[in-house]
Amino acid sequence: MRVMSWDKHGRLHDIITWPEREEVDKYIYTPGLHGLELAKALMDGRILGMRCSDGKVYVPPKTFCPDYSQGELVEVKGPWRLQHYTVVYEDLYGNRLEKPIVVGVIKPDDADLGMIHIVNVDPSAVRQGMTLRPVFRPKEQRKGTILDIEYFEPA
Amino acid sequence: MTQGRTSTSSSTARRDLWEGIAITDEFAPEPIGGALRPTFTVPGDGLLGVAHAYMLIRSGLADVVAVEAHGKPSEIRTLQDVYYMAFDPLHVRPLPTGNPFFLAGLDAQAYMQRTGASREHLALVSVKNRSNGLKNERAPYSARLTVDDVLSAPYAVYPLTRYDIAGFSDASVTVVLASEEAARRFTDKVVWLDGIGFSTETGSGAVEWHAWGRMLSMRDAAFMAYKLAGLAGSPSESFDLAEVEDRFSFMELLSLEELMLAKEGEAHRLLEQGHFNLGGPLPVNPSGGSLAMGVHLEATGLARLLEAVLQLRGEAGPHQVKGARKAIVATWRGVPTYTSAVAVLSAG
Amino acid sequence: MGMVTNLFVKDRVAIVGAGITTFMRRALETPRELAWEAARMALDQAGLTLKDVDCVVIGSAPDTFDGVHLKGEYLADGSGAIRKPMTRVYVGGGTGVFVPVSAWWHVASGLCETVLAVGEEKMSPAHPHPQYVFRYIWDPIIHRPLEPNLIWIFAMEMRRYMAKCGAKKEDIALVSVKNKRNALDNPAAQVAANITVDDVLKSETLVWPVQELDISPVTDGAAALVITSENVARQVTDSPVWIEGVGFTLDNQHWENRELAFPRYLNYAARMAYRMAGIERPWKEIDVAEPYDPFDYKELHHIEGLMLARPCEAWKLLKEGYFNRDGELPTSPSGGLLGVGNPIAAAGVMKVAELFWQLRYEAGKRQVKRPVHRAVANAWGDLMQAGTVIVLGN
Amino acid sequence: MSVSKLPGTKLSSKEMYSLPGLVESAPQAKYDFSAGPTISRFLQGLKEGKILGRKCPRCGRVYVPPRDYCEYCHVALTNWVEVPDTGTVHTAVVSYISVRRERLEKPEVIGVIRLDVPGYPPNGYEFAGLFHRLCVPPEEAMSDEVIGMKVRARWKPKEQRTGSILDIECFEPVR
Repeated sequence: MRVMSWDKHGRLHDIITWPEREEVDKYIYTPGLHGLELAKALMDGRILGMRCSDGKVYVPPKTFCPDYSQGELVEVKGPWRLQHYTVVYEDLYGNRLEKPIVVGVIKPDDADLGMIHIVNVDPSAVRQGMTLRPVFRPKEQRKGTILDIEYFEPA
Repeated sequence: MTQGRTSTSSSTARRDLWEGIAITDEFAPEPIGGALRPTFTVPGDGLLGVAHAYMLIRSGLADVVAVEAHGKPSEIRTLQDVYYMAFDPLHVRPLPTGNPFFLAGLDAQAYMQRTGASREHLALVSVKNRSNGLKNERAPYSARLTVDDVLSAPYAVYPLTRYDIAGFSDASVTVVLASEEAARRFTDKVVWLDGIGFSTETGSGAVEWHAWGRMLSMRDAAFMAYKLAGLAGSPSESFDLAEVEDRFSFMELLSLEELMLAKEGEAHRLLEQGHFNLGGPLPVNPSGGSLAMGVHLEATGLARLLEAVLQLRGEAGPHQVKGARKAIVATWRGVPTYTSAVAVLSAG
Repeated sequence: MGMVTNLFVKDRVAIVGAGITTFMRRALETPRELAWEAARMALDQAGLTLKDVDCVVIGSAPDTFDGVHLKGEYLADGSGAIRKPMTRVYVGGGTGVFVPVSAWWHVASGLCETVLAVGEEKMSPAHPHPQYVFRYIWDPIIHRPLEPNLIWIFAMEMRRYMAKCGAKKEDIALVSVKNKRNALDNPAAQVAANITVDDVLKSETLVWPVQELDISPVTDGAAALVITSENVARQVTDSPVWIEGVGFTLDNQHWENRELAFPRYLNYAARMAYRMAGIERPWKEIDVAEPYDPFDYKELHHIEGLMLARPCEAWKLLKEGYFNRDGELPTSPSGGLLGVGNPIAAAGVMKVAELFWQLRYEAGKRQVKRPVHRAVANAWGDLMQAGTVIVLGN
Repeated sequence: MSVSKLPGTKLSSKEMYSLPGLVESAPQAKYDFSAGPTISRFLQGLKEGKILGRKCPRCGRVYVPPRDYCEYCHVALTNWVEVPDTGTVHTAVVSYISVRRERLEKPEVIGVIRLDVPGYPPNGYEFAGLFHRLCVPPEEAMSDEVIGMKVRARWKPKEQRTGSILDIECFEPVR
């Protein structure tokens, strides 16, 4: 087989490496059109979805639908069910986490597609389809972001 | 390069934050002789660059196109943070999920729940590919593994152990495409690009719209590529080998089903019967795939393409598939995207 | 460039719709919502819906503005790419014009009949200031240690143009005056204004010879085009605008090794596009142009690169009103980046959208006085190295 | 265009920062850039007080900064050449702002220096050169005389040189 160019012949002499970081100090993301209404609802302990012209309700609301029409905001009350889940034991570099993290796709009965969030449950007790409820942070700690919901827990 | 209508163009596949340079296409032309020529960047897997080359040639804008893709993950000290930078900043990135590959965990669990594939089947994929890699000099993660090794390992991201997740490696791959007339001038060992397809299921800002446990983007890309290649009948009989997505073990099985090379829920049974082994009816990832060669970020698709081209030229080496005439290549761009590309190749 | 006119391209490619958001310093919308707003307007204008779209091409410049890695994937659903072939293309600042250029071969290759070409940029998320992101465009090892500010490279190019062509700062400032005035008639404009040359010369000096009013602003915005094959175009509109020439060239990244007074890479791209469009004397055959103007001197620089005027002649013609909206060869009738705003990838698409409206006589108060048949737009990018050119005709 | 009101919701700075639902994120994107063999050798040369160029064996062009390949012959460059540290000013500007756009008390003069490297036509399009600081007072940098002025590299003392472009302090006029 003829020699491929990636065959290293001859060592590369001392290569200077250069520690560098590419960062802006920070990013500030605006919530967007539906996001602004969702933010107000979350501050109030409520969760919104959007109804699209295909009749489905999507959570969380994303301003426009897969068919490009503008979604109509609706409140979703649940009960919530764990559609899919995974349990994270290690980070990307292989370091073991102190406590495993359960992440789920969680859907309210009054919607067709669920949202992603953390499930506060022991990995051994996770069951597909189990009923959950959102646990909100105390009112004064809320900022209108997805973290106003601290996690979901078994109902 | 003859005069007349030959004009070259080249496209590279790269992404700023992989490179740590804000406008990374600035550094694209020089190494590939692209300076002062039509050169551009397709931020995506290298196979998407091949799709652009296909269009450049079919539209008559160019006769010869060089497509380069590279990945140097070894230079990224904060790879996990860079992955999270690709997540939806409002609804997903803020969540304390611990590892960006949780998305693959959700898909793996949904896939296994839908098809009945078990952890043993996922382990079989890792064992097959990591040992295939032993015959391939471009496979740093090749290893003699047993299913028990995998089953006894702890979960990294349920239901995946570290053996089920491909490591990272640095690589650069360049392929040169040419019109039929131009190709004849360069080589008598032409490999035809009979079909190319690419598709996106949903954006990374709406991962909630993704069909969990499926890879619809690969199915759509396959339809597009099969149509161009004129593959009317069932594709499963049409190929002598397949180099498909396996940066997570379950993805090889899911890819085979989305590519219609196995019926839905059948892939893991065929795997058990050795259908996809080297020497089997349809060798899958004879090169060892990403599980043995590693993930080279945006060059991963071109690595699959390279292995297929070498097979069709009879130059693959110890893992050569005897008499290989037709091959399929499929790649997914990885977490948190739902974008795939498919190429159909045949020996000239 | 070894490329003869594509006589055998049986099917011509047309633009049939254009859409644009207002250009803003800070937008409430997320990047994908901006892309959706512009793309939806383009489809409405073309009388089409998302179901009619086969392929999507997205243009967005550095990820480090919006603050989202793999930004093409993040903009996918906003750009209509759900369950569709989609790629993002990227040539730095040249991306805006490159989006319709790439959409051309999506159609001309026969792969797609109807393409949604979307340009988006949201620069306001980057803090402390979007301009800080440009710290990372330099060669990380032999340039970045000098702590260069982005404006340095433009100032060096402007100074070289002034030295080589004898243009004074007050001659160049006329471009800013012209474009900001043109922008008064553009509903999308962010920084339209009636200013004088003195206002420019009194504005804050950032990096001499570049002053505050020589520069286009930081902007959030999106723009989109619907590009189709000839037979779809015939069904959709009776005034399609044909893409008659495309050209693009990228020089190497060593800007410190070339004559900065003339953009040779842009000239190569222009020749490629003109050759394809069968144009031999652009200074005569082009009726209206949108040269890229992130800085005022750059419009002159690109007019010469596009061969709409001989090298070092542009600033003299500018003085005579040759490039005004009622002049011999109107340039940047839209108001340009200096007047409408500079959301990088969307800025180039905005310029092509402007020529689309001009060639259909739909530009309203911005409509140039003379009859128009052939138009050219260019975008520029990277380290003085990317030139992208598109030639349109009605 | 025939649309009266374009889409898009403008925010003032105050309005934006007072929105509920704002999300902040400080990205960690750290890299170890490898300078690669060519630039590493170039930096090594700077440490020794020399500006190294690379010569193409086929067309003879000397590239500064050095490259791996000749762009015209697409041949791997092999031999290194020490080039003079003298040249002429191609362009020069005066900066009053820092990289973070803050006002500088003392303006900085920077520019491109066309090095005296043989083989390039005098006012040809391409030349060997460096982007660097100029030790020239701001007023002189703004005068027409600076373009084409003869300059020479002012090297830092040997013990302060670390193998970086900053080993050259600036290019100063040859009076």
